[in-house]
Amino acid sequence: MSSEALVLFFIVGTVLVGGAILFSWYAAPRSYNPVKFEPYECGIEVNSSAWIQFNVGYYLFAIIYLIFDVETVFIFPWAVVMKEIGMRAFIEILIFFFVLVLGLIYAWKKGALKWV
Amino acid sequence: MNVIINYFKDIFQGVWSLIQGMRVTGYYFFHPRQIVTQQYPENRDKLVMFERFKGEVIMPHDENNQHRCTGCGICEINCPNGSIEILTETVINEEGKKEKRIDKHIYHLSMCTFCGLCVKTCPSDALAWGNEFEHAVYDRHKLTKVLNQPGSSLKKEPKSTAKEIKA
Amino acid sequence: MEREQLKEAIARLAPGLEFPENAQLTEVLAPTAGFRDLCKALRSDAALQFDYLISMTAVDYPDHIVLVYHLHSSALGHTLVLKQKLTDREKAEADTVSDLWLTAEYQEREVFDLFGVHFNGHQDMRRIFLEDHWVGHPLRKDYVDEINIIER
Amino acid sequence: MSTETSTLNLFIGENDEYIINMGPQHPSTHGVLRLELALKGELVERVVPHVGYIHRGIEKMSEKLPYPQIIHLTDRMDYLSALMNNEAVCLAAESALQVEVPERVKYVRTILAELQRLASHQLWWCAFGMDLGALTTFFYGLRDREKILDIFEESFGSRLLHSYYLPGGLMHDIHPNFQKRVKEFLKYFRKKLPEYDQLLTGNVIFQNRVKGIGLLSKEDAISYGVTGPSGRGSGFACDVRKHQPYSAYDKVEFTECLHTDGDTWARYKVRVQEMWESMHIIEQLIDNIPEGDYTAKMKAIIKLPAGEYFQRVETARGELAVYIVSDGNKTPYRIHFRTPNFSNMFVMSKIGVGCKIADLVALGGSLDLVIPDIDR
Amino acid sequence: MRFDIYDFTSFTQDIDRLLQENLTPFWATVAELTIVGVVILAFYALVGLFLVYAERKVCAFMQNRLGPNRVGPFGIFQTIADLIKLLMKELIPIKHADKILFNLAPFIVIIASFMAIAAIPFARGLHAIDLNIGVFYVFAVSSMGVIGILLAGWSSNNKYSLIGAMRSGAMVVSYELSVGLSLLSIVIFAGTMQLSGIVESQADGWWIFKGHIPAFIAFLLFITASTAETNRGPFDLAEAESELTAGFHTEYSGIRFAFFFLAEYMNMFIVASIAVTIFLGGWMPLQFGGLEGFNTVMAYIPPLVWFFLKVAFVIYLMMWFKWTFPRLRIDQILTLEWKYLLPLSLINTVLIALVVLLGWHF
Repeated sequence: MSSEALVLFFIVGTVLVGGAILFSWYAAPRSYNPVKFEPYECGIEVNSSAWIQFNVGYYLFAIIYLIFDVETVFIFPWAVVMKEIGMRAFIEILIFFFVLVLGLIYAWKKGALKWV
Repeated sequence: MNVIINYFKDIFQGVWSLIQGMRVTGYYFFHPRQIVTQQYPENRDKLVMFERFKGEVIMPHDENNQHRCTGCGICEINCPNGSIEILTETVINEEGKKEKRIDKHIYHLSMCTFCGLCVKTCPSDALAWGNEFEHAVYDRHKLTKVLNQPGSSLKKEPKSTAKEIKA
Repeated sequence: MEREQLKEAIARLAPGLEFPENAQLTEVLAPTAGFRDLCKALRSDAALQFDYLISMTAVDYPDHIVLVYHLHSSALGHTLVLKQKLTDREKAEADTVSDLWLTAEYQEREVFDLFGVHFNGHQDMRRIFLEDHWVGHPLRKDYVDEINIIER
Repeated sequence: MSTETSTLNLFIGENDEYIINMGPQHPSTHGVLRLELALKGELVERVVPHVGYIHRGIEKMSEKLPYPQIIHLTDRMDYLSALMNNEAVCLAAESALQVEVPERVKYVRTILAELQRLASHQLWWCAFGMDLGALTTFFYGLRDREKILDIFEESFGSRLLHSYYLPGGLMHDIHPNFQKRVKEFLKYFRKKLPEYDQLLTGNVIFQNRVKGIGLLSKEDAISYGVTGPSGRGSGFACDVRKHQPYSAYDKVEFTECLHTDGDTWARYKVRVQEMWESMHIIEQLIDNIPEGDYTAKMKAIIKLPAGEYFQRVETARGELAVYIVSDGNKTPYRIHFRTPNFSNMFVMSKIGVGCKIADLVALGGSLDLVIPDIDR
Repeated sequence: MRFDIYDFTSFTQDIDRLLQENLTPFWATVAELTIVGVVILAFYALVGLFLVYAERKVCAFMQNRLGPNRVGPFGIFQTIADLIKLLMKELIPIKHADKILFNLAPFIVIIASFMAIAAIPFARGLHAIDLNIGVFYVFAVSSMGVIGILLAGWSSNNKYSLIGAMRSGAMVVSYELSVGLSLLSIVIFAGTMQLSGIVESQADGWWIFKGHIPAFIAFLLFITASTAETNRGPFDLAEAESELTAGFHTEYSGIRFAFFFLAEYMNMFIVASIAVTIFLGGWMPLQFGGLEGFNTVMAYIPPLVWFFLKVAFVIYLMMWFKWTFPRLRIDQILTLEWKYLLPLSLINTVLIALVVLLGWHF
């Protein structure tokens, strides 16, 4: 099948989840108790929203990841033709990797790879 | 250079330690004979509790429906949480004398902590431990039990015998 | 250290200390005034070094409350029972030792919770076990709870 | 100082901190302990423990009970070292009455205490592994603990809450099979304990998770009164068995396991080492249990002479001290239990600061808390 | 209609022709899609149910216990019973939750796994879509599920969930790289990104054997990194039950929770399938040079059996990890990736390029 059939998979997934949830919505018993709808926090009444500023702590990782991920995308086409081109491709990728690794070492030494 | 050697050494040692752990779980995976699970309701017939198992307090009766409880109330005093109540009645015996006799030895299993002081302190060895452990009931009032069976009477015997049994 | 030596060493630290006889361990009854200074000295004195507060509790008597501190020296291995008598049962107050022995912070909270002894200088004087709105102090002898305490 | 200005009692949500409640219904607090955490991302900035969810007033209840009946309440403090708790009250009463208990009782008490310690450490080991996410440890630990519980069950009919001791001795004699079964168990467990090491101790992930976490200095350990394996991990020589021997501990050879690092790893090592030591102690005693009575001659109603009595006992988690004030009656005037977990737990508010949530779980696991023991 | 269990190309073509002949082109397409949809749905459910059962049994045996054994013989219907139970459970609407995102999250995780399955070749000619950039596509789609997890955690209005979601975010920004680089190393060998092409290139031997040690290292890296991608095993700190009660799906109940659960197992299956396709020769039988008799016997085993046996092996490996190791901490996860796996992957890629260049592989 052609790649348009991906839509089919999308639809099948949606139908599976939607259908099951609908079925459950009708089939499952329901009872009302105001306490039940509270978010769970180990049985203690929740006093503050969960949506306040939150220190995710891996911001720098995310940035480095972004760089590397884009590089990976560049490497993929190279990988396909590596066999055909041979030596030249190898040297080119060595240079490419050298720059990449240099960046990684720089980040490492700068302490960017340290969880804060 | 040392840094690089140590770096790879770390990796190999780490992976080796992981393999050590996987060996243990892998060993048990391929040795299902070592499984220790007891399939409880199925193995009821084979399931024998230890003779000293503290399941519940019982009052042994002999074949003549006789027990040894005199109704002295020592177990009631010695129970830390009041799970034993003793109701006595006064009856006139064959000799025409008034005699205090046990009417009901009430045992609240729901309050019992299985400390064993009643069994230990009973002067006439009327109480013992039963091996029953399936106590679950739907109504908690069923956990209140009368230990002396209906129509039972006190076993008359010289005190020395009771001591012998205990020893 | 022998009992007598210990008594001598402690008697040097502060005046007005009583040493009850016939006690299982070396016992000192200290006056309420200057109790904290005595504790400080007991902790820092080179010959005593009571650095480990095993237990701190109170005993409620009909007309007074006694605070009991069991002290131990981890280096020298001797034990001491230190006591102070709070005569005002209704408004019992004592000095805190929670900065000398950090464990006292919580033991004092327990005593506050269950005996109602307020510790001056304690940084977090709250009930520890019971709820904040609980009325009364359960371990006192005159505490009444008709529902849960059943007299036999 | 009033509560408003206190640094510890900040209200939830104040200062835009991420306040999260860990417990009372949380899988890794091993009971109903509530830790109020202030987080900054994953980092814990403040730990405020709240206890008392299962406060039962054992001390108040005990004031109304005769001494033999108090013993069954002590079971329910630290339920994993029930026998040692029983022993503490018994020893206090015996020293007050100046009763000399038979040698047999001393030996049996020591062996049982060590078995109980083994069982407790096994449960700690498997729960600790589970705290760190290695669920398999849980089943291996429980599997081996079952053997000890079987020994207990055969001898005195109960597996967890024993109430086996009475002032003056034991409630009844040990089972004739006792020695045989203990020896069988030791043989079995000596083979299984190295497996524990393979599975968890040597594991590189595990070591990274526990090393350098929750540093507790010796001074803090003493000042906070952190005893037992947790205190010994910090180098605080607090083993009552060694320093104030009771029962038959003066007759056996054993080393007090001390580590000076004070981190979670040190506490772990102390406990694993203690398992070996416990086995060593039992092996010295098990063949030499003297014949004799299982209890000293006691009066029917035990009345302690007026006075104050203090008895320290080493439980699996640390030092349990019983303080009894008697006025000569058959019930104590006041009884106080200095329980090990009470002091061990509150140190979390100090050493938990600055570690991550996952570390806090590891740290709590390494302190080996039993919550009923804190609340009493 | 012929049916050759060694080559499904003719089988699918036959069905296609049959439909085209009997129906109008539009309805033929509709019928075709319906058939494929139903087959996929059935397959998906079957794999999910089996994997849940398998995991329970495997972990039970490792832990010295029996595992489910009450519903049906050896408890094989346990997961079906669980599914019915979960279907009949109440869907609890959480107060103050972000309703739309909260409901959307299970859709995303399930759809992401469906999309990934589309590209996997199960046997010759038996695949939904044979993309020419298959590796790249799988690499892209398999990381989409994390968005669902992030949404679930964020929308629940629960602090544990949020922390769990953030953790899974941290993981996906790291392990994606190692997955990519280790897949890439085989692309260098095969010279194509088409998944079926990669399998065909392994007819004379699997890449894990042909590629010497670098390919084996790449396999290990892939297994490690993809275990992390699927939030499993020692990397399950997005749901870390001992720390965050249940992490990102704390607030999900009933069938909604079941979908997260299912997605985890399906992701495991997908990851294992990719590992099998790329490293372990897909549907290709085990072949050794020189052992003619052995090779013939092996070649007689149908490719579907080969494929699923290999997948089962890889999944068993992942379960083995999960039930042996303690969980890593968040900073250790990142350290492991950035200081160990990533440099190793880079070095390994260069090594493989070198091996290819010098023609050292078979």
